[in-house]
Amino acid sequence: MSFPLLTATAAIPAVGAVATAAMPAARRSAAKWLALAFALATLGLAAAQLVRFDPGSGRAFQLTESHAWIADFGVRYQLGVDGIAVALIGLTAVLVPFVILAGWHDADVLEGAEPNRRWRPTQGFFALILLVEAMVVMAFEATDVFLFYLFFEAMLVPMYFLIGGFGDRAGQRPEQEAADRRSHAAVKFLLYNLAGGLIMLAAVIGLYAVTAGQLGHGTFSLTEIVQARAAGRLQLATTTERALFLGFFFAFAVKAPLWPLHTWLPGAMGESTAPVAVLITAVVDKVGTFAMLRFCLQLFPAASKWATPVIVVLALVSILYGALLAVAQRDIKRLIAYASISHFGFIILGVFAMTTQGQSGATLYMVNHGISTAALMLIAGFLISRRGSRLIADYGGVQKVAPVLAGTFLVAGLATLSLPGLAPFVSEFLVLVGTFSRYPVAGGIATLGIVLAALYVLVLYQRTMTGPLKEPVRAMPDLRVRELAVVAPLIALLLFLGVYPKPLTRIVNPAVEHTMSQVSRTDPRPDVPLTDAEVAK
Amino acid sequence: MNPVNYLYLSALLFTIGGVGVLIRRNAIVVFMCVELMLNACNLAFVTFSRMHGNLDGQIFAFFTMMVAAAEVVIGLAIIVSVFRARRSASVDDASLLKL
Amino acid sequence: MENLIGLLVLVPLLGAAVLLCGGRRLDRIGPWLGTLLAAASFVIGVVLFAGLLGRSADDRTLRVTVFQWVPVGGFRADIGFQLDQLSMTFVLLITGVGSLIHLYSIGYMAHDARPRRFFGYLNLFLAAMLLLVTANNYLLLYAGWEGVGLASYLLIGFWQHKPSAATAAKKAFLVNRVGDMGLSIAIMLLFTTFGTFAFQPVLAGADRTGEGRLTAIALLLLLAACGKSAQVPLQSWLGDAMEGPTPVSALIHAATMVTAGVYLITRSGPLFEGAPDAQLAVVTVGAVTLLFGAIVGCAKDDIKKALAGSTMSQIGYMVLAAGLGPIGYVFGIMHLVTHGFFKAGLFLGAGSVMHGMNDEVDMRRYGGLRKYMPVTFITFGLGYLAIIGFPGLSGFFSKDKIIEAAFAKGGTEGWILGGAALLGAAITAYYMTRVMLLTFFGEERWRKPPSPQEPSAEPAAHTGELPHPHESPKVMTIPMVVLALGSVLAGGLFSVNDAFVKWLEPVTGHSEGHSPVSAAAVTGATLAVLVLGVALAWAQYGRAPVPVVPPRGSVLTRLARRDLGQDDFNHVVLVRGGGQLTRGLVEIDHKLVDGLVHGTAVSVGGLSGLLRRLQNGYARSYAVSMFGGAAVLIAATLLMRAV
Amino acid sequence: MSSAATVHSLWMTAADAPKRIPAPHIEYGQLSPVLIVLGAAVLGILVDAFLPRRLRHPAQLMVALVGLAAAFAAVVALAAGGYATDKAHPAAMGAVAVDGPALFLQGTVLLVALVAAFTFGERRLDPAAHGRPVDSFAAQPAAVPGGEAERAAVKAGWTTTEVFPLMLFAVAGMLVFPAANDLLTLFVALEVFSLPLYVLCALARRQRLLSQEAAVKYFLLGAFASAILLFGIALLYGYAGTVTYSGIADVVNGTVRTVDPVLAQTMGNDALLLIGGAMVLMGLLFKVGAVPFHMWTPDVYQGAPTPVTGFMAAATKVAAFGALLRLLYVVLPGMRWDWRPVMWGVAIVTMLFGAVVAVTQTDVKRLLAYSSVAHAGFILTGVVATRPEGISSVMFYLAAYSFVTLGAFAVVTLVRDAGGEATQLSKWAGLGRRSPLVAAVFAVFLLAFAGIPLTSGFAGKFAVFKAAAQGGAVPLVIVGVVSSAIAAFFYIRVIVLMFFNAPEEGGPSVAVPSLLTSTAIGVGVVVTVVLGVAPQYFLNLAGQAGVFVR
Repeated sequence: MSFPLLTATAAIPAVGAVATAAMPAARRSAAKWLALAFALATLGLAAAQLVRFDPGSGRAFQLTESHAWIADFGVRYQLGVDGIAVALIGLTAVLVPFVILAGWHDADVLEGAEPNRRWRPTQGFFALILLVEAMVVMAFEATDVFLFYLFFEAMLVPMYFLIGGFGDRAGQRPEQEAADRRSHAAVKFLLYNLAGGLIMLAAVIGLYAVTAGQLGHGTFSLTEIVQARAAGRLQLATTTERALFLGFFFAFAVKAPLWPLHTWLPGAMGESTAPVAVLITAVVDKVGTFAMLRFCLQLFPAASKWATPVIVVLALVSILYGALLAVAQRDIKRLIAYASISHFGFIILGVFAMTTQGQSGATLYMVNHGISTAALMLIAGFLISRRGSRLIADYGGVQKVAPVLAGTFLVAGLATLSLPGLAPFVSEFLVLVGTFSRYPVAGGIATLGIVLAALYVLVLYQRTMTGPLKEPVRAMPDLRVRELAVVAPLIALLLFLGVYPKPLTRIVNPAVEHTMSQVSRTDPRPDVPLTDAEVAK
Repeated sequence: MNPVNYLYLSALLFTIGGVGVLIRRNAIVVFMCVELMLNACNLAFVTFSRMHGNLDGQIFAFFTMMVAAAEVVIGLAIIVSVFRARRSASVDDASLLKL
Repeated sequence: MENLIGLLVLVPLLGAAVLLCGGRRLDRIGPWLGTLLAAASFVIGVVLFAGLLGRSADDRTLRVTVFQWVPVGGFRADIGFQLDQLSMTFVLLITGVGSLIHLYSIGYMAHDARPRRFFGYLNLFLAAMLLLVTANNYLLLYAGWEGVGLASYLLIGFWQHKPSAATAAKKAFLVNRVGDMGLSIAIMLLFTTFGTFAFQPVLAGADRTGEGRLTAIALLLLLAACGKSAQVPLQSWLGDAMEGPTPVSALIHAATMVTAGVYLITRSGPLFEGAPDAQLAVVTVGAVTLLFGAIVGCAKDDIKKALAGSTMSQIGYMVLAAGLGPIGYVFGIMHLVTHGFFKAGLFLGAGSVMHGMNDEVDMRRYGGLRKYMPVTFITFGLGYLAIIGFPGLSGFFSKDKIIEAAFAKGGTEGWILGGAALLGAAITAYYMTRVMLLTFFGEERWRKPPSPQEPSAEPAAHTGELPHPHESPKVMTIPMVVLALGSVLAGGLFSVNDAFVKWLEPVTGHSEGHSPVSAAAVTGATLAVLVLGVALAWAQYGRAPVPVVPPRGSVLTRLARRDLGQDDFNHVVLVRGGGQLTRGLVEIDHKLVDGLVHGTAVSVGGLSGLLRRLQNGYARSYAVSMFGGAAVLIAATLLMRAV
Repeated sequence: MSSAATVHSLWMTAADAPKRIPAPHIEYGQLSPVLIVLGAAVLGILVDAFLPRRLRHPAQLMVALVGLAAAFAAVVALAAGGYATDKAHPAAMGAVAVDGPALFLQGTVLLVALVAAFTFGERRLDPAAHGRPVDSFAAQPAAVPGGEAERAAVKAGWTTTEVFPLMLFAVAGMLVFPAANDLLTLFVALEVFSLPLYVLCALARRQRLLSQEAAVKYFLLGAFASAILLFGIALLYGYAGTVTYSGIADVVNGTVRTVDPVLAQTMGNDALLLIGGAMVLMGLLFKVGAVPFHMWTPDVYQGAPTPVTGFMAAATKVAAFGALLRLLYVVLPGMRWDWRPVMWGVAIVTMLFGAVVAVTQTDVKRLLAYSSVAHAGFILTGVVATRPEGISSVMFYLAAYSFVTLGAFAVVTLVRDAGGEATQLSKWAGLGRRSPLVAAVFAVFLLAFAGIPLTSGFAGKFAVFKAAAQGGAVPLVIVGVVSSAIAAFFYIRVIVLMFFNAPEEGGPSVAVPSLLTSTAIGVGVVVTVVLGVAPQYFLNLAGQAGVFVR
């Protein structure tokens, strides 16, 4: 038996979480370094996955591990990664160290707080982040529906504590009011996602009942179900398949989030600290869109096709609605949250366009959106931590005193509006092309999103960074070394993947083609294909 | 006499007991109504025993009596202690626990 | 040789990277470094040009694919370059004029706090623009297209502390984005049509494609061109873009970037040729804009805005020419190049004037400056003569040909287009003469103290002191001189032996139109309207004194001052309407979408509160519930059996 | 006259009987768990009678723990001896079944009781006595609350050590209840475990009025319910002429060997069967706390001493559901089509009602009570599955649920202010800051209640829902999921309160428990996590044990 790389990738951050949580109250800074070390170790393992993953092998899932687990439920501990999963695990592993670094002081014990030997918020904060990472990685790796579901749901808990327990420092509002809003947002986050998850639970159980009824033994193994369906041993009645699909999709649509299930996101991102907001939108939410690609499409191809028109419309609504609402926001973080809703619309659109461009684009989009939003949000967080306010109106002329902060913020913003040369452009364009080639009208409407994206990003930049210098901003320091260490690599990554996305497309393409073949769809042919002579040229 | 009539009587007693539980306030009386219900059951057991021609029902009746006796011990103890604390045996007075 | 193309883009890009990330250390040498790199890319351009000239006319296309950019399924976008005569022309224009303007900026921006960053942006612009014109596929072109948009955004808003600059920058980017949307949809449509969007196969396959499809693609490309080239209806940003430093206006908003639309249309020629309806749309846009810009140019008192209107109008000519198909492409491009010289020259002249006038831009506060700034006066004057089409100067050659080609379109269309072009020429003569007279002739109005009630666009400019007009330093005047020379000579050189036509013909194709009017007649008419326009302006501004405070003016004047109502329309429909839409959506999001969920929670809570009352604390009522429950249980069981 | 003759002959037959009745055959070994517990209970009474006061507490605790542990060992031995599977049979002349479900549930009850005994024995939490350690039980239950006698008793540091024997008697009843193989045993067992519980409820040290009120309510309603149950039994007896499960089942199925005329007459009378069956069901549903027979739960849970509440909530549910399962799967499978729809209705109403009403609760114990109502509904979905998976999933759920409940109530005992346990939810605000560990542990229990994955609550919920879905009860699963979502809301609310709200001034503090309560809570957490992460072994156990003997 070879080294269980996938298990290790998930286990290391989990171990890190325990170790960090176990640090004594006084050893705060050691706890931080420990957490960072574990996050980096995870990054190393994720890199090892990337190296050992062979996109050309033709096997859908690689580095697989499979052990018996809960036989009564037909559950196996079954892991495996395809290119999409590897990419997203990579994203997670890359982002978490930056999240930790960015949140270095977010959970420090406040000055003058009464010393309490038991209360260890700092340790808790970093332990929870690592725990989330472990669970997310596990969700990406699981090829057993039940196993996936387990972590899909379980990650809500640490996320919930991260949102509700840790807010922006030095807020101007009364502490208690801020805490109330925060806990409200956290509860909303949890209830939305839990409701989605429970509906999915019903579908998961339904899936078991179906497999148990037809195969003789209940199973949740993605590969086994897919094979059985291909071989005709497992046949889902149309209504059953649709009902199960809807159950799964609902949960993922809440998580993603898709209009009109999105209203938890602005609150959750707005009230939590910037690193946590990044964790929500760049990492945790990706599980939703990832699962659409992996589970909705592969388990229920026919139902997916059936539901596509509606989902495409919802995705379009998300794109435009999120962008329009972003324009109207007065709070920096909520603005970014609504922008994310718009972007998730693109991702879902790409997934359900059912073209290789759309799905590859959606996958790249997940990665790129993760990086770009992380950059934007973290810089916004640095900004907010300096001024103690999230309101756009409280800023103005920052670029004069903090040019590096403003400059990096602009680059991240430009990435968010998908400027060519930066990574998100590639993915957004692929999604649009992929959608357009199947649904021209939808593709056309979605393109409106790029205008609106420019609007909200530039309005944000203009109002905060340009114009006359506002008095409270006057003494604002520029990015510190630690902060620059967070921002610079992310921006470098955005540039690199914008110019040379091939390392990603190389691993993602085979997985997407596999998915496409599962759904038995092929790309539309060009209307005026090139003649051989032209091809030869 | 047709033993079925005893069954009707038993049902009647049982209902009287049940309604008594519902409408009486004094805990002791309520409790007596419960006892009445138990005795209605006994009557039914005995009647059925007679009809089926086996002893199970009668034996059951003995057990019921014994259980009822035990219940009285426990019940009266509780009711009395409540009475001593509140100077009232009304079940309606004991309504602190609610909602 | 092919590899040089990549270097062409890379050199200024490197400059941008170094300058923008280099930090304060580079503050001193930054401007020179930027200029040097621009010049280096010009040298590379010249080397490439020489290389192309060394080849036969049919074999002047260089192609190179550097790497696969985005390969997904049938979708393949390459980082690949294609250098042919058309691109080469642009490369030389961009790097040439670009280098001159870099040089000029050294002087112009000498007193700015952050010239390093300015040069970084300029280099970024050069890189993006070069990418735009050398890309071998539409997607990469799109990358350059957005890149120049970014550079334009950064440079318009370079003085970010001014809210007006920041707003103008944002507006420029947004309006451009609308056009970009057209371009991106066009690319998608190309992909679904041809399965590729590289120039070569697409253009080769155009004649096998249905007209409807081509029309759609072409119209989308036109939308893109309208955005980038400030054509009606997406022209509104250009006037505001004058908030940027004047060299920027000269390079980006006059000579190069704004002509990218013309490049796009010309490059996509075969697509347009297969779609006559789209071509009609192109010429209509061109004709309308050339008049629109000219009219706006007549009314503006801000020298840069007047020139911006002129730019719009001149690009209208180019678009008109490009819409005419093979009979116009060459002349459109030729006008583009000559315009690049004289308009850049004019802007630099304007910049020089402003430089000497405390950054005053109101022409009504100029007057009689020819004595104080002789070099500026002469170079500006030459540019002026060139643009109005003074015989022998470059504008004369290029514009004349376009008017001719417009008539050659034939039929009613030809007459209308030709007439519009002629009318435009007359107005051009009028407003340029107005600019000339207001600035360099007449009484020295700048000696009058500024009146307080005057609505000033730029409060910062008024320091209270009267300006002391002076000539600009050498580093600024030299580029002006060079450009003036270009303005004078380029047209003539290009026309010698039809050199320019022959140079471009292999790429764009060329056909002689059969004009219903003879060439001589057109030339005669052009000259006549030219004289008319100049005379009119002289009558209005040369003879009579010019009031410092602008008179109310006619309805048309007032309308023209407000950009013919375009901004009002934008404000009402887009800004206010959009604001209401987004606010409405916020309400909906809060009350309806969120409210629905919240309502569910509240109603569960309410239900809970109601049901909770059942637990009233009375043991007897509990017993009732049990008794009732038992009854229901029994009844239900019996009922089940009965059913 | 003929009937008189029959009566006569009946008497004659009866009179002759002694000669022919063989001595009953009792398998003492197989009944040893019950016997051990009963023995320990009697020993406990002796201890109380003869030992000096200061020795009573440790001695009682020891007797209880040893007795329970020994009984558990006996259960394990029996299971290992194959009595759960191939050797399963009705013992004691068919009165008590020794089979898988019985042993599994007995084991669960015993473990629950063992852990509960730890919380019963806790003497470190309440600081009220004058230098003497006291537990949660009244100094002198007979004394008038607030009266002179009570004050004297408190001052003397008396405690009610009788709680241990009482608990052991209750446990004995609970051991028999799910194993009862005839209605008589069922009834007696019901009373045996109910009566001590009534008394236990009245024994709280603090807030004795509430405690007594709870006892009165529980007692009156319980007696009322058992009366109805008893009448149901009478009717069933009338229908089948026998009270043994297998006998009734035969009659219901029509597979009875000899049908005498009377039997033929009553057999035709389905009303007897249906009404009787419904009334028996009602009696059991009362014990599990299903709507609309649940109304005692919140009041009793709140009023009873918290260790008792924990014990009662966990063990009663196990025993009652065991009896319910046996009744439905052994006695009434033949009338599945009658009771299934009814049980569907009960399950749906129970889940929704429990979840909805819990939303607005303001007292921790009442909250947990309503939560137990909702959980009863979840378990009922497994009960109505009418498949082998139904049995095993319900048993697994019971095991999982009971330890979570025990643990949760044990945590409740720790949070105290001057008036004893601070069960007002508002007082729990900011607990997470004062004692993160306790709050975290309670959060784990709450998450398990809410059915969050990786906790036992999830595994259990999944198991019952799965069984229900396989049994075709998809609507039930959907309702279950919806009420889980509602239920999640109030569990989360408590977590919010503990972690995200600022602590109030003068709020409750967390008492540091002795090893006893710590162990109880620790066991709760461990079981919660183990059953959540690696439930397979226990699922296997429940699966193997999931066959009733007839």
